[in-house]
Amino acid sequence: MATRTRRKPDAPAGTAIADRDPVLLRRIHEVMVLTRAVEDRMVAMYKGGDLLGSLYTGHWHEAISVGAASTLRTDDYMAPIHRDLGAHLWRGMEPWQVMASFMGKATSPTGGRDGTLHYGRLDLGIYNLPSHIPANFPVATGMAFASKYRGQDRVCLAFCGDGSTSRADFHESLTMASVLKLPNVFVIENNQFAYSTPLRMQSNSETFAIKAVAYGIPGVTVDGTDALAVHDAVAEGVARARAGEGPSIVEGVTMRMHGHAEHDPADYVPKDMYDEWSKKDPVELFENVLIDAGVLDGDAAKKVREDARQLAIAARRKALADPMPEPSGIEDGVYAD
Amino acid sequence: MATRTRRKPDAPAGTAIADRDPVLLRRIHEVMVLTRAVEDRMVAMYKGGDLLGSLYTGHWHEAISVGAASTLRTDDYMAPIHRDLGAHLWRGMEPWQVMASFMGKATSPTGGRDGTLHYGRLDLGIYNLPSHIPANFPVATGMAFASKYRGQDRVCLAFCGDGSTSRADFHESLTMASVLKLPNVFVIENNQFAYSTPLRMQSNSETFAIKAVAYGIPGVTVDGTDALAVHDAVAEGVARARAGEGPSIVEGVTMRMHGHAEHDPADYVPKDMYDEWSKKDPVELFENVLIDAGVLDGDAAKKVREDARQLAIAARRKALADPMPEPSGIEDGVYAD
Amino acid sequence: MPTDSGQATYLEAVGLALDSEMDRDPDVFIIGEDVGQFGGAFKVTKGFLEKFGARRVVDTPIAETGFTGLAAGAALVGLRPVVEFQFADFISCAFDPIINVLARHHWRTGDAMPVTMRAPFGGRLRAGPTHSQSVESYFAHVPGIKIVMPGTPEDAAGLLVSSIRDNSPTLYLENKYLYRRLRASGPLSLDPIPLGVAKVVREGRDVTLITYSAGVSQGLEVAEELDKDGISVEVVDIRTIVPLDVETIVNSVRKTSRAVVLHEAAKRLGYGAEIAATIQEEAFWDLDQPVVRIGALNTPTPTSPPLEDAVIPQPAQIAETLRKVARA
Amino acid sequence: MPTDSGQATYLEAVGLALDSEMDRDPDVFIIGEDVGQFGGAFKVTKGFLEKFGARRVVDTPIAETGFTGLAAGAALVGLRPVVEFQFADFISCAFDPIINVLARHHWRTGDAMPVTMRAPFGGRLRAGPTHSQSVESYFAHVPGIKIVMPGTPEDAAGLLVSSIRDNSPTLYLENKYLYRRLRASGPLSLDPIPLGVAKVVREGRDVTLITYSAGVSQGLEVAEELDKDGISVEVVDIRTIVPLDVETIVNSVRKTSRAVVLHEAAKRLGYGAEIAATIQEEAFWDLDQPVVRIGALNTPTPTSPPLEDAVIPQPAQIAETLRKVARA
Ligand SMILES: Cc1ncc(C[n+]2csc(CCOP(=O)(O)OP(=O)(O)O)c2C)c(N)n1
Ligand SMILES: Cc1ncc(C[n+]2csc(CCOP(=O)(O)OP(=O)(O)O)c2C)c(N)n1
Ligand SMILES: [Mg+2]
Ligand SMILES: [Mg+2]
Repeated sequence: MATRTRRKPDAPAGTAIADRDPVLLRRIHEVMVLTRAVEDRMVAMYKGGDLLGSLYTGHWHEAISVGAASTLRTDDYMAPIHRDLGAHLWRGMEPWQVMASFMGKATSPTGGRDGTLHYGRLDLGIYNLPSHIPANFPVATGMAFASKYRGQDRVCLAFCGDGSTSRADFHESLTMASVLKLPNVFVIENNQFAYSTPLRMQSNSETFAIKAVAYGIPGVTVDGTDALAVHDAVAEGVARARAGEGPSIVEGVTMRMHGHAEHDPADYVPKDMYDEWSKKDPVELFENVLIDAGVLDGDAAKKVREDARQLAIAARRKALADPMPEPSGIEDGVYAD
Repeated sequence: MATRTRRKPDAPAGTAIADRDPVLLRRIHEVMVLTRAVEDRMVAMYKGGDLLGSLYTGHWHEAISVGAASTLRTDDYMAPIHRDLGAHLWRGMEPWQVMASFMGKATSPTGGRDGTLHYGRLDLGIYNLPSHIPANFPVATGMAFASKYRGQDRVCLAFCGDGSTSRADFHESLTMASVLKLPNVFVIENNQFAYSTPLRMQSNSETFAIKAVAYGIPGVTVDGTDALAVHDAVAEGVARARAGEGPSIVEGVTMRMHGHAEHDPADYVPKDMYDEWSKKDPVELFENVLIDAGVLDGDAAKKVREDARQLAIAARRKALADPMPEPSGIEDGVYAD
Repeated sequence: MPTDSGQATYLEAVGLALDSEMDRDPDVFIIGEDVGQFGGAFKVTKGFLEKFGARRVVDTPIAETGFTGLAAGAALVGLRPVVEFQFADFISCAFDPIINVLARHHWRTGDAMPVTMRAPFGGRLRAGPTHSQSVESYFAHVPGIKIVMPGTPEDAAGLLVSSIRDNSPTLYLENKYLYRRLRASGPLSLDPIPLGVAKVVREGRDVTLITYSAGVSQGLEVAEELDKDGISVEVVDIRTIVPLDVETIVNSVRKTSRAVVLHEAAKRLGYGAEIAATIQEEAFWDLDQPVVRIGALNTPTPTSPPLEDAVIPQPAQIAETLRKVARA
Repeated sequence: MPTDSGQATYLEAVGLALDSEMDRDPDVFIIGEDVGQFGGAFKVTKGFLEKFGARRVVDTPIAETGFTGLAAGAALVGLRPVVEFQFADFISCAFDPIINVLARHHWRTGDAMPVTMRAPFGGRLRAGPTHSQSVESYFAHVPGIKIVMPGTPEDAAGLLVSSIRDNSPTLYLENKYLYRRLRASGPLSLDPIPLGVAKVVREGRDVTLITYSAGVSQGLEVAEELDKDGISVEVVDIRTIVPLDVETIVNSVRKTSRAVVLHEAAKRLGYGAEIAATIQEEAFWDLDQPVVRIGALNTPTPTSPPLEDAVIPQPAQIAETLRKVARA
């Protein structure tokens, strides 16, 4: 029962980077930057009244969502939660589609039937979750079950928050996955809060990764602002799962830098927590690592950021211009043909 | 996080016993013997067609149920499950009432509204559970919560089976109890099976006690056929709880010696498991310990058994003679006044 | 493994249909508590483990939310899970994934969700408040779940086949009192019977009895009795309560002008409420009498026989009601 | 902490009633997610933590089954828990303990079970399929739970007081669309209003509109409109759907001879089915027209405004239906 704590990759950043695929590294960087750009844009859209309801953002979750998703093959499955825009973008979800979802547009993945954070696309291997957290966990075990049932080696990666670990769905799906040895990796995004409630009022365990002991599976805690640390830990879990050795847990420790959603001023968060964590911007940190290692130069980084900004602007333009759905046919599709 | 395995009290049986209250020891013995006598009688009643439905027995659970219940004060609360006749009898439930429950008699604790294993009496501090397992766990946290709320030092002891640990109720109540530091002791009766399903298909953790790690509380595994080992481990948990130090888990390892219920021939149980475990009759073992220690002599033991047998016979006679309920008024009591 | 002796019980009919669908389609699997070596609490899947292996006959931990959600995920990527709840009462523990994941998913996304949920339900076995529940009303309000409640071995087979082949979540409720009490009249057909099609199981002139599940055999028996008194009862077995075949019901009521609805579930917001409300909406001008609902009292189901018999509809009460409505 | 300005909103009315019960009875406490420092997702308990302390204002992990079951246990030994579900949609996660522990316990044992469950429900906030549910039909069939659905700030206050003092489990459903849209007409009374008593909120001659929760203000507005066309609508607010005040409903229908039932929940097996079935059972000979039900379409609640508006009953549709029934 290997439950351990790992903060940073053991090798000095420089060395480790050199041994890695620069294309993959630059792609991770790009998607992280894009995630940030799209969310910053959406925050502005929220403030400007473009969106229907509230906006859930994943600032400081980029290293977790992209670091984790970047370990997958394109035929693997993914069951993300509301802070994982990065994981969606990694798989090919279009920024404008996400915006369209928050606007109830006909072009959203659900055509406006569902909205806000409830987007997903099965053609990209992404489960579209309901509000109930973490309902995606049992579903993720089913996707993994199907892979095993068919003798495939596809893996399903599922994400949830720290607070979500208290629920039935977490426990029952971890129990199922561990007993049935399903090819799952469960990523816990420990961002210090569940809505207004701090960690110590959600769970009494020493870490979230250590809950793995209850299921006899490996659990590891990593720095959730370090994309490579997350990537490596999840990659290990994915390799295990793919090899038929069953599920594991990866806990990424980060901070929720905005309110629970944008309507929430989050004045229950001690100011010094923000001060401390603001020094650990995962996007910036990763960019610096790549620049330091010579994988990226300053100009290229700037271009990545500018391209992302333009993409986000264009996405907003398209989403704004997209039509609202027509109500005719709203009763169709209650049942599948 | 003290999770450890303890098989027998460390001190040699003789020494330990000498330091103990002989009245308590003899009472534990009496109730264990009575439990066995009543259940043996009910098995005969089941076979003879006296009962309404099936019969759930607790053979080989006597050391757990009585060992655990005997740690409580009379004002403590208890939330037992279907193998815990011994715990009920310890608190003063009458054997004929239990039989009446399995017969749907007007004199059962529910007046025949509920039946079989669904008996309990709040006047004895015993929660009467529904079928859903382990629904008694969240309720047990509530009883403990009320004690703490009122500044009392009452404790609530809850029992469940190995298989029950997979469920929502287990996880959510352990989470609640550990976060709120409630005065609970949770006893897991590991009897190797959940209905037909063996342990390894219910849980992938090394032990059940080790699940305590997920809640940051102590968990201990003891020999569930050893009444003193159970008593001591639960007493420690009760003391902790009473002192305001929060909940803990005690796992007692035993064997379900009958079918899930009497209708179940349990031919899925490997015969050698029965052979092995039949040597570990908790009632016999405890009787021998007391006799060896001079707390009980052979004649007294014989008398205890004969008294229990007579009590069970008389209980059956009363339960059989008791009336069935009248249907008038069946619609009353849906709501409390 | 059940074999069709030509006189299959209701229980065997369920097993035979499941067996044949598992034979036909390698994507169909059964999952639930004790469904493997034990063959299920009621033995519907006896022999399945030996025949289909542990890959397709999946014993689970006691984790109704877990395995129901698992089924949803497996279905999303193309498998066709059949979930067994040991008793329908325990479906309460999977209420959340059923209504929020399974039921709503297709409408939200367009993805198919072919999950069949099988659950033995109902009373008259002296099993008390948490082992005797009629659960159809917990789900019938929720958009997106089809609810199938066969009343005969023949329908049990054909409707299970259709449920498994359906691309929407289906809740297939087996009346456990009927399991060993009803036998097919001849060799069982394993052809699908379409969902959403009611059946007039007895023609009559004076009053229509609309019912399902155990109410069908119960209703037919009572109808035979009343025939002796010259009261001619038409019995409509709706078979699937969602979708509801309103046309067949209304046509029958148009003919008899009188309607009684019967089910074992408690009366308040039992499915009889929907049926009665619909009949009076659709056939008001044809009604000579109000639609009368017969259901259990609005209490839990008691264990003790005299109490349970007082709570759950009995033949005498059904006869009395039909007589009154027919003659009023 | 809300203070009664004399014009309390529906939201403030809930808070004021809860506050006064917590003042009155030290055994009353509030438990749920983010009810403490945050004051609840909708701010009903804002200021409660400061006033009553963490002992009586209990923030919980995200564990609906856990904290609902906890409330049951606390109630059994004499406390009077008030459970807040953050959104009514999440009550699905506590369906099992609610129906199997809370609802059935008193009938099984005689022990009191004074748990109040508060949950903000309903649509029109563009919150989509899993944040807009009307949940009353999930529970109305289940024996043992009282279901309270106030439609005005005044009733919100008085009915919450009664719910908390009741010794049975009560499900108290707050229409979150009304929270900040309705104001009391004067200073709020915190006297209890008995459960199970409907109220004729508008007298009329031509047709009775039976409704509850948001349907009340919606219905009154429409009734005013129709008055201009000479159609006189009587509006009955049933206030508690379980127990149901059949007498008040039937008396009104006897007077007007025409009845329309309105709710925001989906029509199929919505509570309108029970009401319509009951009216035609009890007042068939007084009816000039079938009872018509207005409810949402049988789909989940969509997010996008044009879609949600097409699914949930709108004033025009209500007016049209009333007009048709009144004039037919
Ligand atoms: C079953 C359920 N209960 C309550 C909620 C309301 N809710 C939405 S997100 C949230 C907090 C989640 O915290 P966490 O799991 O830590 O994720 P985070 O938002 O911090 O990323 C809550 C309480 C919900 N969605 N589902
Ligand atoms: C929620 C729920 N699912 C299924 C059942 C059916 N059931 C009753 S007891 C049991 C096995 C329990 O196993 P365990 O917890 O190990 O207790 P044991 O009977 O072995 O003492 C099952 C599956 C139930 N009572 N509740
Ligand atoms: Mg969090
Ligand atoms: Mg067991």
